[in-house]
Amino acid sequence: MATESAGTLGREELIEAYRVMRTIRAFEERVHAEFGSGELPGAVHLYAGQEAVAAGVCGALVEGDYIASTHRGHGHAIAKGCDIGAMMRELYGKAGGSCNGKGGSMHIADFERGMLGANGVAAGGAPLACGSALTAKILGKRHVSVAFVGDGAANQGSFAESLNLATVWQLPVVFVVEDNGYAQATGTRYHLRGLDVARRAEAFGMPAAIVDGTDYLAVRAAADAAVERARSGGGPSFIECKAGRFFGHMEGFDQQGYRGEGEVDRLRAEDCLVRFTAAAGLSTEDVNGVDVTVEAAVEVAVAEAKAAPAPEAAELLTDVYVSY
Amino acid sequence: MATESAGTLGREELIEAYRVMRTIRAFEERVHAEFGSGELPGAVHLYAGQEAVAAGVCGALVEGDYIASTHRGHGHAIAKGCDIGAMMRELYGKAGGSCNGKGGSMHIADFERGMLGANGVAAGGAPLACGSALTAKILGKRHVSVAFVGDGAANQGSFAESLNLATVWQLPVVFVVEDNGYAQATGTRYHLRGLDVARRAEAFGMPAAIVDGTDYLAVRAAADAAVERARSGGGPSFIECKAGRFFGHMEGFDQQGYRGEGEVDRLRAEDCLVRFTAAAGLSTEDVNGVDVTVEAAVEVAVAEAKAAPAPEAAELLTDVYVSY
Amino acid sequence: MTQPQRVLSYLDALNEALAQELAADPSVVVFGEDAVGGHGCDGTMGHAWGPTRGLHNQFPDRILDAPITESAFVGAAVGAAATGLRPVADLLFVDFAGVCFDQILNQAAKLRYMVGGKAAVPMVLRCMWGTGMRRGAQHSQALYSLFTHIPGLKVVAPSNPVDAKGLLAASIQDDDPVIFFEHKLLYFGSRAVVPEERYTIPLGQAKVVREGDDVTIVAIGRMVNEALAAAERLEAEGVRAEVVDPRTLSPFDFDTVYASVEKTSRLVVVDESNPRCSVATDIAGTVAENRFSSLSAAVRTVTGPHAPVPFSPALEDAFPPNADKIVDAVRSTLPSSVTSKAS
Amino acid sequence: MTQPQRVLSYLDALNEALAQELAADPSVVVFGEDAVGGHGCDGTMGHAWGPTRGLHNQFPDRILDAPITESAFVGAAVGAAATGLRPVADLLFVDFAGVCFDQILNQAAKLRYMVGGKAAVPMVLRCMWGTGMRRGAQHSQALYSLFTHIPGLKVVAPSNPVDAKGLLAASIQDDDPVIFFEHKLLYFGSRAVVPEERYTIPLGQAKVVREGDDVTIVAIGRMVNEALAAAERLEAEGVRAEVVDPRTLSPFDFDTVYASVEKTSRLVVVDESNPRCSVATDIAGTVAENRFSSLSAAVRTVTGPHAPVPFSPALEDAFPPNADKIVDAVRSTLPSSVTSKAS
Ligand SMILES: Cc1ncc(C[n+]2csc(CCOP(=O)(O)OP(=O)(O)O)c2C)c(N)n1
Ligand SMILES: Cc1ncc(C[n+]2csc(CCOP(=O)(O)OP(=O)(O)O)c2C)c(N)n1
Ligand SMILES: [Mg+2]
Ligand SMILES: [Mg+2]
Repeated sequence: MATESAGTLGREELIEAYRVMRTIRAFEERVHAEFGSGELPGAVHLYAGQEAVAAGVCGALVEGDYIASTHRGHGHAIAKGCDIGAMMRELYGKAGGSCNGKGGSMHIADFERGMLGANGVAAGGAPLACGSALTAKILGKRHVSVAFVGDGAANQGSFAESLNLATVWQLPVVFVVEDNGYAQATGTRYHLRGLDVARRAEAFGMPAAIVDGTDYLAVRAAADAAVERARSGGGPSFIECKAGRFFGHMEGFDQQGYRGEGEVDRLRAEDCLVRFTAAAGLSTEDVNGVDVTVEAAVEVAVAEAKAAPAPEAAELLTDVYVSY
Repeated sequence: MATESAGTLGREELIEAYRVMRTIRAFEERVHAEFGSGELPGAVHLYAGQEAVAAGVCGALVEGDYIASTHRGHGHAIAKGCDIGAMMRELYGKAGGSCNGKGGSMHIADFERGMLGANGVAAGGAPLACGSALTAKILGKRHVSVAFVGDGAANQGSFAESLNLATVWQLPVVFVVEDNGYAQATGTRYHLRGLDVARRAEAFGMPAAIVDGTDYLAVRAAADAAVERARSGGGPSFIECKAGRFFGHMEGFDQQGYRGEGEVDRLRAEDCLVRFTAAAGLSTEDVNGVDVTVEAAVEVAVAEAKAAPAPEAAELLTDVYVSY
Repeated sequence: MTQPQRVLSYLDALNEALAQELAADPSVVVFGEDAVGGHGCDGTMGHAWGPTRGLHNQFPDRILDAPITESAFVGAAVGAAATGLRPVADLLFVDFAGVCFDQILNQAAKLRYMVGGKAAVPMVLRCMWGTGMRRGAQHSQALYSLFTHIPGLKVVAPSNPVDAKGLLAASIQDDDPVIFFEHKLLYFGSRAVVPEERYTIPLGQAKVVREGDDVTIVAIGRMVNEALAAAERLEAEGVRAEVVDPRTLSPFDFDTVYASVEKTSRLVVVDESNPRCSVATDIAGTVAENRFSSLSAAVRTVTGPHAPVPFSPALEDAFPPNADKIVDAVRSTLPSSVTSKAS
Repeated sequence: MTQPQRVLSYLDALNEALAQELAADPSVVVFGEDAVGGHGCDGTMGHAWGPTRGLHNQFPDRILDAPITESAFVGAAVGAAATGLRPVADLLFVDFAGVCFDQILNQAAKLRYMVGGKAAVPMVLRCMWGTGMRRGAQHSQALYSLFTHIPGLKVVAPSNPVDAKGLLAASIQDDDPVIFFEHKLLYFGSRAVVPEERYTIPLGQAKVVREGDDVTIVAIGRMVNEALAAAERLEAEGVRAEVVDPRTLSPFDFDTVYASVEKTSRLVVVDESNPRCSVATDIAGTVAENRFSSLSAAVRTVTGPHAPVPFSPALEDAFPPNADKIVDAVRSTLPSSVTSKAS
């Protein structure tokens, strides 16, 4: 497993990394509470537990780079710099949401920030990321694209095809498989027969790393290497990150009866935020400072989202085409 | 590369193997000539050069076993025991064809002989073979299914999915990739980046062999092992056979300008029939006896096909449903 | 009906049909992703839900969880069906037909024809459809119009628990590939007295769910309830609407629709799907072709708009037809307003 | 028109459009399987054919061969389009839409809507379609009805070289995803004087290709020629048929059809596709809804049968509509026969 001492990152970068992860956590915990109180509509898949993956990978990216996300996309969006106010309004289906309320949690996007969208179709983001990578290549820009894919979605044919296309076209793309142990209630022991997806990526002809997805520094190191390879014309790479989710598959739906005794407790004991705080040598003050700001921002986001108006009725028929 | 001395096969089996390969060759050469004279309609993909693959793999099968084929399916059909008279009528679109003239070369099938059909969609046969393997498994029969897939089609997502499904369900299926160096005019050096598909199969969790597809005995040995594994409940396997095609991608279409200088001559110099005759120790008499019968049978097939009537006009509307 | 008072949800009616068909025929096999069987990690934990809940306990060998490999497992259903099984594959949301469409369009639908009738494909593909669950554009489509277009497929869309059970049983027993549409909002929202015994409702037979002689309303799936509500309201205005539930979209029982239109001379078609090349325009066009002289007014279609389904509840609720829109459409077919609306 | 006498085939007209758009706009990129670019083994050998022939010599960096990975490369077209390119992806046969249908249905068509209009998907997916080449059930479909059903897509089906060039150019310049249908039999079979300069024909505009006031024939793609042949024959009987070529199926220029029907009061729709939920019944139903009072006779659709396309030449030739069938349909709309045919 690749790793890296916190030393190569400056203090500001470390605090920023913490801020990103803490924002994701606060956002997700609050969304969980809101959903529980019956306030939130829709299919909401929470990312809590996997923060170090989104933060570590997106930490390696710069402006102009792209990510294509999954149905479990809040963490990726936040890590790529999307506004949590707009995101929260989107979750509530309100005007001023990231997608003006028309997308919802499963389609949050922000093209200005290079976030090409969550996706309701398993592995839907992988071909899209090949496409944005092609744009960079054809236009001679040095932008890198990242595709996030779940362990279950990694079985989808379009993912295998994307690995192949990326190697044949030598695209500047990084595939990040997040193995959180389950596709809904089906374990990787069953659906992957316990095998690593990384072996497939290698068989398709690209370098592949496997990292502990609760270790921000390890993820970041692997991402730095893969992104640098892509940016310098070295073609696609693959990173498999192992990190469990704290909540059920989907809010309001999943009783989690399929999980082993004490499994979630164990996951919470390996909390990526706690690990990172220690590894990065952040002080209680550092942490508290961020926490307070983040909590307040989430509070504002929720309040504003609740207060925001629904989209205009006419919106039902707009945005189908640019012109028709 | 797996191999086997001719010794484990009896003389009758060896002559039968020769007969099968010789029939495929004669059939394809005759179809090539017929197409050239403008007599044959449709999209016809010839198998000449790859005979040892179909014959070697199907030689390992017994009645009740299934194969799912490709667009280049004549060889597989003949090796699985389909009647060349019915096949030839099918190619001419005539009544009495394998599919009553409604399928054509790309859809030749014979369910009674376990030939589930050629397929016009790349890798179309792989999921079907998983299905017939599931039938055997659920009904407690010991039948094995084989999916033939081309090197180009091996890039299709449904193929990767089939590999995965077969391992997860532990299906009695053997995947046979025929690497003839090209997908139409695109070389494997480009579309597979020169990598073996076998590595992918292994990454999906099944044993994989690579064999010289012009060596009947090597193919047969690998197939015997894989079929035996499947039949005894050992799950899926993969075999990659390397053997070039003598003709172009498709009759009447392909100028073969993409091929290297002298490439076809070299392929013909490694003719699987010639190799086999020597390896099997067949005498000139053995060979001539078969050749004469085979040539005569193909002659009859063509004459009968030409003389056969077109399907009844009403056939346009039948067979869409069992009942509607 | 042995226990006339037993009320089942649409979901439980489907579950009962699956259980009865599995029990009756050892060649029936059920598979799909994840919680279809509830294999979870080690085959014992699990989380089977929806219409398949509990089946894996009764039929452990014939309920299989699949990885996220729709092309492979829907294709496997075709191959299994052609070789002796009666597979019931679960697609979850019909929107996912996108990732296995070749298996439906080019394999399941065409295999029998391509081999000159020498094989059959007795499989069922179960799918959830429809708006109303705040699932957004990729989880709320109707899509049955796509399948109705494709020769070789049968398309079934029950509107209530009794039909759901009988039509699912008939679909499983049918020798052709059936795409079976289950409206999400009906799973829990539709409840009825359902016979306990095994029974079938023949594919291709529409049902006149309410008689009337002023106007014919053909409504699909969940829209049947909206059409009935509209008919109720119209009754108060003295308009007697006949409501026809086609139940099967392919084959389509045009005869029942023709008979109704011959009686009423007016036709309104209610279809939750997008409008272009929909079942709605198909029925409208076919009636205009074959019963033109019976019509006394323009046919009317009431459909979703030519737009994806939005997430925002406020917008989503405006997407499907409802009783109000149906009442308006019916009114526009009535003598006083025929001319003014035909613009 | 600088060289009015220059005759091009449909195929060469498409090639010219591609070349001109590539030359004019550096964000245009063309990709597809195999011989699109002719990379062959080592990037120099090769075998580019069809409408892309020769382009890889002129634009080596913007013509890419793809492996047999339609989901990946059509999906890549969506991602590329949303980030600054104008990709023209080649699907070869439209039948292969099955293996990448999610990319069309759920990604290309819906992306803009799902993100609230904050992205656009200016891509073109080129496809060969139609019967007549003895390619069998999986290589001969029409399928445009499926795409016309899907909001967010535009669907174009030119019937001649002049339209082919201008509509392809317009499709590439268009900011929405376009599925572009090229009839195989027209590639070589349709030739015309084609302007050399770069020009566009606006999407969504039908063309009246022959004027008449007795009956309106709307015909799609290759069927336009059959409709014109039928009109020619009808003329001899004293029946003046107006022939409308919609050219674009989505958006559909209903206004031109309405105007024609208002004049002729009779409508025949000719569509090579399967009948149910087809563009044919869509037009028939929509006209019956919006111009009912203009119609003096039942609308007639002339389509392929509800069956896959057979291989056997004898059977295949009976599949599509032709001038004979169109003439019959037109006759059935004329006064003497209206009643007898409306059964
Ligand atoms: C093509 C497709 N099939 C099925 C689904 C339904 N589905 C939604 S999420 C999910 C599990 C995904 O598992 P994984 O990829 O591991 O992501 P995770 O939920 O664990 O983040 C499934 C099966 C889907 N969205 N798309
Ligand atoms: C899904 C799909 N895409 C494209 C095609 C067009 N096509 C037909 S054969 C072929 C090449 C297949 O190559 P390979 O699998 O190596 O088989 P071979 O022809 O060499 O036997 C292609 C691209 C197809 N039939 N199906
Ligand atoms: Mg997972
Ligand atoms: Mg090949």
